[in-house]
Amino acid sequence: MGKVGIIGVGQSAFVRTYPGSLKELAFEGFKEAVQDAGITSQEIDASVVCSAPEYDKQRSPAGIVAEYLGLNPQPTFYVETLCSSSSTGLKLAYSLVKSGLHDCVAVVGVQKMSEITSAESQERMGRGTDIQWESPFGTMMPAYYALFAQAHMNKYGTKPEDLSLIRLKSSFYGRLNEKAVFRKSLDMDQLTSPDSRLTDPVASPLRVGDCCANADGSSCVIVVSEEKAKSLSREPVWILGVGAASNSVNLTGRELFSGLPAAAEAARQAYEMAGITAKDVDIAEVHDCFTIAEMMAYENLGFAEPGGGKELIQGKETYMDGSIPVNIDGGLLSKGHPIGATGGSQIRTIVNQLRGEAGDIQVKDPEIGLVHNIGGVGLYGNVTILGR
Amino acid sequence: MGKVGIIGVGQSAFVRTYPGSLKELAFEGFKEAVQDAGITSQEIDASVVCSAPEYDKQRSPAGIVAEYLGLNPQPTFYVETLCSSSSTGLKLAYSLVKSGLHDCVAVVGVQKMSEITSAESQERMGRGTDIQWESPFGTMMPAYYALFAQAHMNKYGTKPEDLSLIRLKSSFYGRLNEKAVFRKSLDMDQLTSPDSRLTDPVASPLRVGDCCANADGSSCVIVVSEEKAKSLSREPVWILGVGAASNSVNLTGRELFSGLPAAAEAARQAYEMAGITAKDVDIAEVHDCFTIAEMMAYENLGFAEPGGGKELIQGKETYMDGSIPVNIDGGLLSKGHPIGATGGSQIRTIVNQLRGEAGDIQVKDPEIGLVHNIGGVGLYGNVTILGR
Amino acid sequence: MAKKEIDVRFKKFGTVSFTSTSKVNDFIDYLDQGKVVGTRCSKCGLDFFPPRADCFNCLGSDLEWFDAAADTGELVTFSKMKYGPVGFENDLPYTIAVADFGKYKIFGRMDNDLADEAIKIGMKVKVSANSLDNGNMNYVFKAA
Amino acid sequence: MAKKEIDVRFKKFGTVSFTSTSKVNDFIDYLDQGKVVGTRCSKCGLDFFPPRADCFNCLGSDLEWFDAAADTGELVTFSKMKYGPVGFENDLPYTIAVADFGKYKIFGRMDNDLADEAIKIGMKVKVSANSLDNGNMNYVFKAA
Ligand SMILES: [Zn+2]
Ligand SMILES: [Zn+2]
Repeated sequence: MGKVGIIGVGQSAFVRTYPGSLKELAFEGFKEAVQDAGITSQEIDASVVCSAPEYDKQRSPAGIVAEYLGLNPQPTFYVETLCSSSSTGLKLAYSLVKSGLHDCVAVVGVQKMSEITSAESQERMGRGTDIQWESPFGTMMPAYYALFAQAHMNKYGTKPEDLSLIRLKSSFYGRLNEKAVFRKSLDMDQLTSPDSRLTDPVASPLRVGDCCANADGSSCVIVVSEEKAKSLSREPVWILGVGAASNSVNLTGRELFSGLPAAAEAARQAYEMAGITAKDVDIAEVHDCFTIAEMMAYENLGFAEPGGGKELIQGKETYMDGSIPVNIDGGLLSKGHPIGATGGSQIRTIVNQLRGEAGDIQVKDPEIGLVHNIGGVGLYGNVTILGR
Repeated sequence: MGKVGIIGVGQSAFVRTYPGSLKELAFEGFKEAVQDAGITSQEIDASVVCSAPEYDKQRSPAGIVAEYLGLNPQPTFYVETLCSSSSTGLKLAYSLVKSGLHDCVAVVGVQKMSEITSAESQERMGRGTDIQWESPFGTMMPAYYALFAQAHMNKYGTKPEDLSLIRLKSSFYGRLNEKAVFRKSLDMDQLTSPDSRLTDPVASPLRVGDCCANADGSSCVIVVSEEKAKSLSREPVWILGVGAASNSVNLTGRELFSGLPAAAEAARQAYEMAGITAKDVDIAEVHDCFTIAEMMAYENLGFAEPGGGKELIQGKETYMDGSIPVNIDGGLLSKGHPIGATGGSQIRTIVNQLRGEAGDIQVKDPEIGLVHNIGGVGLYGNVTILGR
Repeated sequence: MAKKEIDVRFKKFGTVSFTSTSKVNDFIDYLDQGKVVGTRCSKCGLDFFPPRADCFNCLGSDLEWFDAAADTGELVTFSKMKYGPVGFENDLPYTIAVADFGKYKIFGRMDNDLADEAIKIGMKVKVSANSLDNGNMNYVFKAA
Repeated sequence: MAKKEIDVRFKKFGTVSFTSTSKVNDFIDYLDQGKVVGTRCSKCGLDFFPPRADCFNCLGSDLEWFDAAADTGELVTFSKMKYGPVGFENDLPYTIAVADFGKYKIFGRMDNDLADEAIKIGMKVKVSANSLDNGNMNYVFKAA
């Protein structure tokens, strides 16, 4: 079987409120990806639409999006793993191509979180976990990550200021990203002073500055077989490894509260499939919905030992000039987090880096890039390895 | 690459109101499939959860279902193509196995339509199509199929009584199916007399007797590689062909109103992949959410010429002893239609037939079976060919 | 971030509207003026009804409005609905239909004033802007 | 088909309940009696909290109730929430937590009477049935 690669990537600007419909939003990322691939949409022989349905009024968005993008009569379907939906979509596109069923698949990620009112949104957030056993206690996503932050701090001596260093890096690079929703550069004082709005508590020990923002946005990744790439005379970025794992929704099923085993297992699979180790990764995008999430990602991916994440950020090793640049497009903390579109945006950043087309944030000659994309609080773990 | 097959099938009883939660319902079909396969759930290395999310209060059902079934830390994800979700799940399971990423995948279909109130359900049904351009006119699924029935009758002279013959067959076999929600045997008088409740109009020309009922239910299909089947000493039913296609959601994008091109295209793909023609099919399950849907299926699958479906049913050719038995488990019209679970139930029926384990409805020595599963009114078309 | 004004004109479409914001919200203003407009790609010349903000063929977003109310179409199919979704109770019964205008099709409702017997596949129809009791707008087919 | 009576006891669980029907609805009756019960598989001997109606290990559905209120656990982690979802406004602020009881863990809330300073990872806790102002029930951790 031949290799499978990516020949086109695109995303819309990530914004608070998109002034159009879901399908129109999806068009923006799609158009960029198709033009980036230098193909017409007739070349695409299947599409995958990735999203989280509770933010849509539109039922069965795959059909409506495929129609708007001109992707009939090709098959299409909808896939969801919360915030990692488009990484799951990428894995499925890989398998559809690798298996020989298709040779050019568009992975469309889209989320219009502003489609519903903020009261409706709050209500849905209250149902983000097992609705029988956990939601009735009044849980929300920041509080779940806060539980992990608390345990991480207790076990390893991680400090709130260590987490703030992660947000500091994010804002440093977010300022350069024209498609990011949050482009202000922050300083350590704004992130740590008791007088700053960013240190207001959300769910202890996490504070406002530790959390990413909702956004509307879309992304698209065009996946092809080696043969198809040849026939189109395109040089793809190759998908070298895909790993995915799950963990129990109920925290009562977890063994560990200072890391996410589904991420570690997904990384193990992806490294093995790619035949590499963490040391071989030149650049990474990780799922920093909260600062603690990036800290745990360092450790789950093997960039640091468990508990060693704080030294990595203290030493600026995850900055552009460090030993392992992470989220130098601003990450979710600066870009915003339009659930279904997020994974595709991460993949786009890595593909652009591997092509040497990352502009201001281009690292020197990267050969291997990694995408870490999480659904829930480690419920769904996804790691993808890309290479030139 | 080796072949891909099915070693286990299961379904819950389909009922009006399941007296338990979504995950408990999912367990019923899963347990039957795992026991049918003669494996433990530890053998399963990935799961696909197939459903339509607007009927759930539970967000991201894949995680909650996988946890309840004991399928952590294996990857899981959610897939949706409305009423054909579990056929899409089967195609994805096929590709995940064929591509070498997994060797044993559980396709879990589940729908608890009674989870929401009937007012909520009605509201969602009102958003079943393009919410911008069609839903504001007050559309519902029976009316969509009615538009096709009207056009079919006008073009081919099909009569309401021809459609009633399809319901008559359904009820004849539904009576034998212990897992069906509707088990009464009907006679032609009940289906055609102006005094019968079953002839009350729903959306002209469709009447009460032409429509299937909502239901709660679950199904499960265990898909394995040839190698895995060998290592488990199981003789699978093989997946010989998978076809899928889409059509525009907005009817303004359709060329044809007397058939479903997405079904015909899916059939073409599946036949080609399996290297067979319609004549080679020994038994079929088709998507009869409405009587007209089964009529169009005859024609889209090539069991009859366009317009020739009425002669097929008039001649009882789709009965158990006819030339091409169709829906002799009672079909959706008798079994009920728990959206995400329906495709898996159809697959189960065909697998049992091909194994010679279909009991009262066993046809003689079938070698090739077909499953036709539609989402929307021909928005998503799926055809699967199975063989011994 | 300052809260921007959201253009919610599309809430005026249909007995119950499920969409507030679209890049083709001008459709509603035209409807107010008695026009039922589609869009035409200025590059490809393709006609789109319902109107689109983006052309799927050339991926361009330079589209012009055209008025369908001037054209005559042919009824393709129809169904008289005895039951409707929540919010449509007062409209019942009503008849939905598809009409073919050659370069495009339109999905909508038959004019309430048309008798059931007068509605036939193949009949010539015009599409017409229509005011609803709740102050909203839609469009209906009338015999041409 | 006659409409059957639906067992909706689970609506009584938590400040806002999102589930009405479950095969372990008896949990609510036990909670009313001051018991916080899990289930134990009679075949495998596995303890489940929250209680399950079916054992994922042996696929059996023959499970017995056990009372967790008798056991002592250890606090694994906690978070004090400043914001909550819709319907939880009157409870704020509150602290959610996970405690480890050896053969099983429990997710719940810390007793409101515990001072913030008294809540520490590693502290010994008991789980206790708790009545809510709206007439519903949940369970909380108290210092053991
Ligand atoms: Zn164009
Ligand atoms: Zn057991």
